Amino acid sequence: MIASDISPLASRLSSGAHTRAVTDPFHGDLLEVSMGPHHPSTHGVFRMQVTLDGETIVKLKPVFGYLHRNHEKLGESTSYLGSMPYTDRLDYLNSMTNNWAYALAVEQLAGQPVPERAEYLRVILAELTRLLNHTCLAGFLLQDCGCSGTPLMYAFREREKILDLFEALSGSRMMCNFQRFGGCRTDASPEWLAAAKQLTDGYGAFLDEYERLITGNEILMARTQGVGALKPDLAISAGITGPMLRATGVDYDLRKVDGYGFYPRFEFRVPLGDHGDTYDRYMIRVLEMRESIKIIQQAFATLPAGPVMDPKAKLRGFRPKPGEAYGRIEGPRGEIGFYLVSDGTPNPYRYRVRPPSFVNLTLLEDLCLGHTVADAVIILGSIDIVLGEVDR
Amino acid sequence: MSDFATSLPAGISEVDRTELRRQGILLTSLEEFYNWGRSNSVWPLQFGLACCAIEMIATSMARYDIARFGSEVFRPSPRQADLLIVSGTVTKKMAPQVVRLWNQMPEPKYCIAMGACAISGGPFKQGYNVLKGIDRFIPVDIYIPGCPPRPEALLHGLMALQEKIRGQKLTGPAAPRHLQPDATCDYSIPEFGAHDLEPTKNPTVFQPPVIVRKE
Amino acid sequence: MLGSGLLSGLAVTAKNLVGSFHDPARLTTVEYPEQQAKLPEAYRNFPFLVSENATDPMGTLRCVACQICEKECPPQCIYIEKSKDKKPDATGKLQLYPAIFDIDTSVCMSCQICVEVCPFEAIKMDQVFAIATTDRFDALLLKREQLAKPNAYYHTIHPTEAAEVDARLATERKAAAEKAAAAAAAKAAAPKPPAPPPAA
Amino acid sequence: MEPLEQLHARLLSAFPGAEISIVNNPGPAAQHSLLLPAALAREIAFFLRDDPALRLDYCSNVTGIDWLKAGHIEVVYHLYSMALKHGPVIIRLRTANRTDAVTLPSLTPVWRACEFQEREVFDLYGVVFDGHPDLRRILMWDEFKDHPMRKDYIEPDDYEWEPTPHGAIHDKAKAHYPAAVTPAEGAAKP
Repeated sequence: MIASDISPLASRLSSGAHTRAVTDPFHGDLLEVSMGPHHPSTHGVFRMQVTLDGETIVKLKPVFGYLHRNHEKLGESTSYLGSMPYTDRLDYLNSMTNNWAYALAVEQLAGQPVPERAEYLRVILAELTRLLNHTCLAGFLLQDCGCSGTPLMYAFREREKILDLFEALSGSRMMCNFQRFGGCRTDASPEWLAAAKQLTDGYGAFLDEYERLITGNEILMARTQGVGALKPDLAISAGITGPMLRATGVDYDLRKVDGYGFYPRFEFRVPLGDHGDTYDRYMIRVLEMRESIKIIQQAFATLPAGPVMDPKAKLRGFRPKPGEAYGRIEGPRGEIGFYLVSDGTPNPYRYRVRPPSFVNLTLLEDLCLGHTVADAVIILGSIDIVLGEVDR
Repeated sequence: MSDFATSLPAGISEVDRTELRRQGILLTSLEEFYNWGRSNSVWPLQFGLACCAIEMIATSMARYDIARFGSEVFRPSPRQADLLIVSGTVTKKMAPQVVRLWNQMPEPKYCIAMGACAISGGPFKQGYNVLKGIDRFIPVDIYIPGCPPRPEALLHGLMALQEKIRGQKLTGPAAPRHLQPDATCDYSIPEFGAHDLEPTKNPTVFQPPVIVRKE
Repeated sequence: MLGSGLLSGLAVTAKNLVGSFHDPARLTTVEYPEQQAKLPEAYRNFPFLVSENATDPMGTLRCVACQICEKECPPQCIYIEKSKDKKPDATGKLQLYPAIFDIDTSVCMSCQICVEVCPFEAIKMDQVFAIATTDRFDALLLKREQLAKPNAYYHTIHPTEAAEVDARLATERKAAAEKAAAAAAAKAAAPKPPAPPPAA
Repeated sequence: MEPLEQLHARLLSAFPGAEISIVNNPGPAAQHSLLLPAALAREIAFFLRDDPALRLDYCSNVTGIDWLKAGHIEVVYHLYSMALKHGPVIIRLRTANRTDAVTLPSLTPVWRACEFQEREVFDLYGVVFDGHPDLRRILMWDEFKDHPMRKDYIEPDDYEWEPTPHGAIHDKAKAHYPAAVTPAEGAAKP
């Protein structure tokens, strides 16, 4: 104890005053914090302008645009085919589903049929993508909870196996550029199918192990249960889609509703949550992965032979008639849609992406209000955004 | 630092030195020792921009294991980092922040432009909000082309950077920035303008050669 | 019981830790550069130009400078200038050739669209990836000479695909030769065309 | 779901005198849409949301389209029903011109999903949404003046290094060629 501390105390003691008034000059003031765009837990270059009372969030404004790569403008200046590789880079974890959504929109625009085998391949690849995305999401979510390393390492170990499959089929690990208007670019070889089947059959065992690692973990439950709870009617009004919507209990899965591809031929359930909180959002994804495994196994069992490309499909000189089309599929993060307006030229007149994670962010502030900063990080992690898609 | 430290002991050829090293006798110069230490502890900034960041994460995971190169310590703060891996598209809205992060890093510092977007804007270079290469504002040491580069390609780029660090002279005009008393480590940060960044490039850093194409 | 979830999680990590010493499924590290996992045949990274033989790569390029890839390339990273003269191709037919063929690998996104649209099987995807460099402007702008690689190299990286391409080209050339022979027979009396100029 | 013609007739009876018309989509997708008058758009949107036969509670997609030749900007909303699982009903709003009369009513009070998407249309197309709770630029920075998704937007010039130009980019890159070098003699030799 230093002398300057003693003397006031001594003087107070001598004057008989044993308590002193607490005068905290910062009490009641709000603190403005800018989280991001360089922040380890914002999943890229996302920024949140947070106003804090102590540690509690009283206001949160998301700031976008740090990865605004002018995707839509470029889509208007390249041909229909030329935009396909760009869709890989929208949601760069799930290029296969982006490809499919774009191919679906163009096929609707041009009235282009797709052979049966190609539709089966698309289902298989989309569900593999869902496995990949949800596995990574669980890893990143745990990373955000402060569990640095281990779950993400396990997730990426499995991701590499799926990426090996994608690479063997399409030639690239992440940027597959695999779907074409009227089918798929190449056919899957029997060896590839055998490898994919082997991976799918073993994936359940990995999920069991992964769930033993985290699902029952008391710390995870304490951190996520009741955090960021979302009401179904608000979720519908805000256009939330994907696992985040189904965690609130709303039964809306485009694989069932639109029945695109050959999904009506497969038997699977749509898992629903009750609370709409962060833990439900995590569990929905784990359950969806188990359903995805079932879908892939059914698709392998009934995969028909035949071509993977419609013989009338055109690669070059593709000019759809004037008109417009909105095509959407259930991506791993929600409804990914493409809205195309054709004026009869080789380039689309308007090329619009309906990004699921951008719209899902609408309710970020509502979810975070009243929670602490540390919870905001987890809530953001459970919404599952990819900035390439948010900002385009 | 005087000359004897930066040159090999006189009279010993490179062949002899390799032979001696094989026998377990290590002959080294201070320069080599210093660079050896620096090159094997390059700590990158934990800074992901876009698609390439996922491959950067994959590089630090079990399959590729960047820890074998002493670079697994991804620091969240620029104050503790030696290496800025620009992993993805730098948009004009993000460019001032990237330059600011670079300025906040202490010397000696290095920059790797990973992927087509960071080098030149890549496939998105015709976009109105895309910076056509981060080297318009900060000096880049290693360029790794690819979209995105495989994790092995990032490791190869990292090895190229280590090679570059090992070859740096500690004295003379070719010495790295942090050993030159007059060198600046502050680079001008662009401002947001009404139509574009202002300025659009840093002419002291970005000097492209003239290439003329006929019609 | 409180804590059972934690304990079961710890059991998983312990199993992985022990497994990483003996179980190849849990020890997945590939020690690049000493080891390199085999690249799949389909792997693609940057295009190259196919030439028929290795001794004269510039003289035997399959490319006829039709500029379709230049137009279709989404990020527009190909630059071609047609030659002013013509040279005989592999079948002896006079063709234009690219006087300049540059690919900016600092822009290329390896999307393979140039390969798909090429009607002459002249541009194919390469598999090199270890090309980190310190020089952006010259080293990453690949010229015709750097892009040309012989057909034999194509066979080593994409064997199945290359065999298909060769078979297709052989039938096409055979058909063309037969057609030319038929035309020559029909016009046997017609004067012969001038001899092709020597290869530049 | 009821056919669009029937919905159109029902809307006309619910909003007598309103200029609601069907915009035909000639393409194979045949997703026809309804053109709504801007003044009544929000009331009609509430009707579409709350009508028991429609219950279009989910606004999926908001798009701006710049029709340069026709001289207006269009905002397109894709509506679906999560409750009844049908859709889409596509509604369009048009601005009077492209320069000063660019105000449209915001549909954010009807569907919260429009909040960010309308901000994006404001940022990239310059359509001002009346009644939007937080109408600021969303993707570009605040100091930015242009609306880059418009068809007549002029991009900033940064074409110093264009080794592979052709077409319009070549024309832009030419501005950076040194004046002393004429294109013929300066052409890079292979």
